[in-house]
Amino acid sequence: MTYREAVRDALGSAMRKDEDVFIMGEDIAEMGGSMAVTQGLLEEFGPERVRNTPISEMAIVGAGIGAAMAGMRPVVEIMYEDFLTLSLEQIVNQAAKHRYMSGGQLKVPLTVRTQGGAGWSPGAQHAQQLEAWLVHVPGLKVAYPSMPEDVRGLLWTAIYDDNPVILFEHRLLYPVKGQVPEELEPIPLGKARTIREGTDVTVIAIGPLVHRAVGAAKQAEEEGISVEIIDPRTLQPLDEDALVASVKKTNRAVVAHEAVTRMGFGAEVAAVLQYKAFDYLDAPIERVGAKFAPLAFAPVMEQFIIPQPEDVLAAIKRTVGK
Amino acid sequence: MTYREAVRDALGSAMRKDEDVFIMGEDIAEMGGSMAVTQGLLEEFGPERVRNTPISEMAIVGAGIGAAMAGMRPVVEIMYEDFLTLSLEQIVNQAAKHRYMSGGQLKVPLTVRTQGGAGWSPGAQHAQQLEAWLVHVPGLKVAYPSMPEDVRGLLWTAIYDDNPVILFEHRLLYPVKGQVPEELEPIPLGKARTIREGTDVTVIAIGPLVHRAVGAAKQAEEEGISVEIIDPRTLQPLDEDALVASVKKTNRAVVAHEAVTRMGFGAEVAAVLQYKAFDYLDAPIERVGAKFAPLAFAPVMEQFIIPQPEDVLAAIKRTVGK
Amino acid sequence: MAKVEKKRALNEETLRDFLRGMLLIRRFEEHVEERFRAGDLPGFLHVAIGQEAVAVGVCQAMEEGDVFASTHRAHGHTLARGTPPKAVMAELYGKIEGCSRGYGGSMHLYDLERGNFGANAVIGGGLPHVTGAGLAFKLRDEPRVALAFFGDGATNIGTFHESLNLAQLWKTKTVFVCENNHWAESTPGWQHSPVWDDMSKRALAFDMRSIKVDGQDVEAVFEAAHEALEFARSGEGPVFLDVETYRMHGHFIGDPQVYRTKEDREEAADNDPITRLRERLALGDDEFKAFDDQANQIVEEALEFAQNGTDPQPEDALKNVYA
Amino acid sequence: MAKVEKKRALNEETLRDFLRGMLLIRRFEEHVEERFRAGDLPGFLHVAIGQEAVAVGVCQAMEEGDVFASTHRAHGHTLARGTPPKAVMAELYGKIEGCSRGYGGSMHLYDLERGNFGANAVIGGGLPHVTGAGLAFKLRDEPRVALAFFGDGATNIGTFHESLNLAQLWKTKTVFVCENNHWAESTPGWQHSPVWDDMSKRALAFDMRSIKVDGQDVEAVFEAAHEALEFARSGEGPVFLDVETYRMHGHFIGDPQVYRTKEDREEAADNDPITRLRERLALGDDEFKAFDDQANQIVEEALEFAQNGTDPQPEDALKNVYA
Ligand SMILES: Cc1ncc(C[n+]2csc(CCOP(=O)(O)OP(=O)(O)O)c2C)c(N)n1
Ligand SMILES: Cc1ncc(C[n+]2csc(CCOP(=O)(O)OP(=O)(O)O)c2C)c(N)n1
Ligand SMILES: [Mg+2]
Ligand SMILES: [Mg+2]
Repeated sequence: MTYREAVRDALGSAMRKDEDVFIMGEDIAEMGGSMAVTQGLLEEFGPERVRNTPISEMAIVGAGIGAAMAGMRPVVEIMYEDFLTLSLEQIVNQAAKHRYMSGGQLKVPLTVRTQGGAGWSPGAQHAQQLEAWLVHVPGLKVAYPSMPEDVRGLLWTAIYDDNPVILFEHRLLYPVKGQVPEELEPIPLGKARTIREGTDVTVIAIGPLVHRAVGAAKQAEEEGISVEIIDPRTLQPLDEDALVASVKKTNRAVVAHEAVTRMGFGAEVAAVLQYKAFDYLDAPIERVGAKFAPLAFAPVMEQFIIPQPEDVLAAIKRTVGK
Repeated sequence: MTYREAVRDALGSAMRKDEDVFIMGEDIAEMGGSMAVTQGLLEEFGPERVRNTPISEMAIVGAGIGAAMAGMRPVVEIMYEDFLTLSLEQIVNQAAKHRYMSGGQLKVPLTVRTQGGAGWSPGAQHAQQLEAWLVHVPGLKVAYPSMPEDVRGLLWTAIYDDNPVILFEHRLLYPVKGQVPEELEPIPLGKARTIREGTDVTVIAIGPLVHRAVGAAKQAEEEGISVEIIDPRTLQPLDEDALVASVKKTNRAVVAHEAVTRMGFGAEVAAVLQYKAFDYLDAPIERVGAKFAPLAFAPVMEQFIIPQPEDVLAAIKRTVGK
Repeated sequence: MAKVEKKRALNEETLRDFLRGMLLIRRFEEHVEERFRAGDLPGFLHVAIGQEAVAVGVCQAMEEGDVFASTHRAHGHTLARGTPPKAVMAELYGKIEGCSRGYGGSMHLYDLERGNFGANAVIGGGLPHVTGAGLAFKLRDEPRVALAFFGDGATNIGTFHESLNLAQLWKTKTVFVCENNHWAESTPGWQHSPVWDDMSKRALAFDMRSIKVDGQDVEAVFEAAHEALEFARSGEGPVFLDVETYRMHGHFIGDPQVYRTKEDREEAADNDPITRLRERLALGDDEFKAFDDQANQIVEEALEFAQNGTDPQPEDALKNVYA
Repeated sequence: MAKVEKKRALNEETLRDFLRGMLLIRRFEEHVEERFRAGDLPGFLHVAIGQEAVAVGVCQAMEEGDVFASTHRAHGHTLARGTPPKAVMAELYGKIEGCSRGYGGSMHLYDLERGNFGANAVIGGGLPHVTGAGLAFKLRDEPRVALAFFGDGATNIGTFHESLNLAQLWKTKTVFVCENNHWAESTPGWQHSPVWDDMSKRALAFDMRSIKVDGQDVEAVFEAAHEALEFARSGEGPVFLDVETYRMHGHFIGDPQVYRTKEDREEAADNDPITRLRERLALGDDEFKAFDDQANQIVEEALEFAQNGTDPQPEDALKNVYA
């Protein structure tokens, strides 16, 4: 099953099971979404439950909040995560805080799906990776799955979680294939996945960088370096225990994501690890992320900005002093 | 001169010097702003240059961008930084990127002032500290001055910088008094200030935490711990050299801000320091920030959430093993 | 307050109930002002003095099961919808007996039981919620309506326009109540909106039905709100209720209103909705005083209750972040 | 293209210039489609086929010194305003000879010299810019106008409403050009906007002057745009230009348009602005072919230029982040 099909399967399964689940977003109906993720759902569930919206990201998220407060389980799509910038008021000030501000009376079981990512010259306004922002906001849960199985199981869990969950997808992952169990199995939010075991260095990677790290790990192996890869999958809550345990074993860490390095999610991971595994670290924690620039259009510049497998490999080598 | 007067002085001086400078924001004219910062400016400069706006944060920032692209140097105010969430599209996708996307043709000499902060029960939607988000965005400069002299000099520099600069103020700082030079002296963006010298531990603090750190340092001194305090003042560009040099001297670091600790600015500082001063660190870098919750209304809960001088002191002590 | 019989003229007893409701708000707000000035109350507070007829008229027209979103100026709406004054006052004091358990404060009053989806301190913040809730009611074919209060100033924010567009497009069961009190903080209507003197024009961009009403006349507000709610309830589409009203006091408690002329204040004072209703009911001094004493007594009891309320524990701050 | 004499009917030669401009866009876009399908071009591309009369009519009505903001569908506007086809094509190829030096791409065409403040890939993103630029022109008393293009879909986003409100309130020197091609990606007008068949209603909420025009008639577009620009230039206030047009091809290149009926496509094809102008000018086949050949030649030269352009160095990516 591809990652794309896995997302679709989770949405379809939840809608089949439960009248309270519906989806809305720009061009998700007839067209099946700008990334063809929701194709076929209109035919099965009809226009009441697969709703094309006007271009109004604030109202899309906000209407999702309202429907959630009224007892439904809406899943809304923000076509590109750059446009989260248009809906953050509702996500950050409203969805994240209603339960708290009401002293526990309300709940907001809303799921926000969005996608982004470089690698196809979308330019500076269609490829930002903004997951770090949401991790800074108490009241939100944040997931960024890298594998078909994970996105299916985590999206399902997100839909049935009584809190607002923001789920990040990456455009380059949609065609990625992976094994998934026959039956849809919910995956708990807050549990990391060990992608690969190793003894010399731990790479903590998210989204597309998980796959790039796998490439880098294979190359490292040829050079005699044994790499463990861990994908937190959920960024909030964060499975700190799993990350720390691995680093205590390997004594070295690399954190990798496609977002800009400065103030990216890797900063938080590095801060946690240096705190909780201080005495175990044999080398500085390496951060791999986009260079400090908006995403340039010209492919040569774009590829220079975003982190490549070689960048992960180089970081791995630095940690072992090679 | 108070911090409030210092902001006002920078605005007034720039407007006096230069017809291209004007200010706009909600209720900044007759009322002088919700924090009385712009009081008196309407009288001196008139309603064309001191512009009350409708409640439309996106258009306020975006109109600032347009006027800046047309050659002016607007200073816009977002009444509370929580409402940055309503204007981030323009700040992040537009102001930060026009120069880059145009291959260097355009410039956007816009200044965005905003303020926030806890300590007076404003509730969960009027007190967030969101500076970390902006630090994640290439193309923006970000300042968060803690002293009257700094806010005056940095605001001036921001106005005359050809890039968009976001300047964070904190409500509790407005009445704070401080020495300022007779003549307004520009302060370069990207230069840290050593607030206090010491030998045992470096506290890197911003905004109100600078003042709380000073209190903590005095107490620590009584217990025989010598604390150096550094205020980066500018978060982007960040004066990494100054921070690293200090930590190489003291071998211990605490990072303190009022924002939520998780994914806060302190994460970036910790990630940088553990990398650049790895061999010098005698203890894990401590982070002090708000606990992981929206800001509660009831004063006892609010005070529990936000970092107090005692929290800074406790962190200092942990670094020296006391 | 007794629930009004629908579809017929309001009888005297109902109007007396309305007066009770309006006086409760007025005296509540006055006490809050007084307590704030005395240093008792933390936070930012905005009173609804002058706008009581809107709160009571609209909230009385709502049915059980209807939900609503309010604003920073929320005390009136919340009281008018029946949340006990004790719970509202306790919230302002940050006590766990408060209607938001002390987590919310004046700008974040909630009462799920009575359909209060929350007072919102971000202008326009609640409007998409009532659009979405109105959509849910429609999808589930429930005879419920979601209603939002907001001010004239709120008609300038993008959220407002996006919400109205979506509501009209999808014919959600939603009513938008614009309380045009001619001010957004210190900014007069003419300085913030090109159509400030006829806010119903805001609805034209969405082909939305609008109803204009004099917000100082509680009967008229009730009738208009009832009509709007029934239209929305029937599934015919949302309604924009354009209510003309007055803010008799400052934007927030303590606002010196340096920006406001004497004439403007006087005009507001001359349009006191309580005076209007009192005259309509031809109440003598004694009769009125009886109403008033009752209101004051309720508020004083609320105040005592709140002052003796329980402070949360500091660590409670970490509860309720997640469900 | 020769600059049109103002305030009198368009003469034949001017219209022939317009035809040249429109054909240039058409053939440019067709070549781009072809090159994209051949795998030559990275990124997302949106062609303006069917909307050429809007680009040419509006841009020809602009004066030197006027500025504008465009959208994701920007090639036409940029060419019509005089940016050399070579520079536009080179940008699509990501070359340093491109009008954005390879940093922008199709959705981010810039040309400061010709007042192009940038094509914007965020719907509504450029609207506040032209409000602010129009304010600057007013504050400085300059006879310049700032104009924005945007689609019918863009009238749903909050940014649109906030910008129009501010522009009208402050009477900025701004013109808002709505290209209503009845589609926002796959979403038909009736599915995204309650007033899709009369977008000028959007301006009513701000009391803004609006002018409706047939976007397939380049003469009419020119006249209307000229009127709008002069009104704005005089300082009387902004204008909303409501242009009816057609998107003859898919939303983006490669769009299979599964959502679109044959009839809808045919209706668009029947409203080809180039055919309209050709008929108006009563051009014979040979005469038309001469125009066409010229357009094709320019585009082919541009293509060759672009294909032989210079790739940036990878490290150039770190330049231009700051001024
Ligand atoms: C998005 C946003 N911007 C600014 C503010 C600050 N603010 C609080 S109330 C207010 C004025 C609101 O005016 P109006 O909507 O007319 O309501 P009124 O106060 O008159 O009841 C402003 C600007 C806010 N709360 N939210
Ligand atoms: C804020 C935002 N949301 C969504 C998109 C994705 N998107 C790109 S073009 C488009 C449709 C635009 O429709 P319209 O404004 O009518 O312009 P047209 O494509 O018809 O020229 C959408 C939804 C975007 N670019 N920006
Ligand atoms: Mg008002
Ligand atoms: Mg369109």
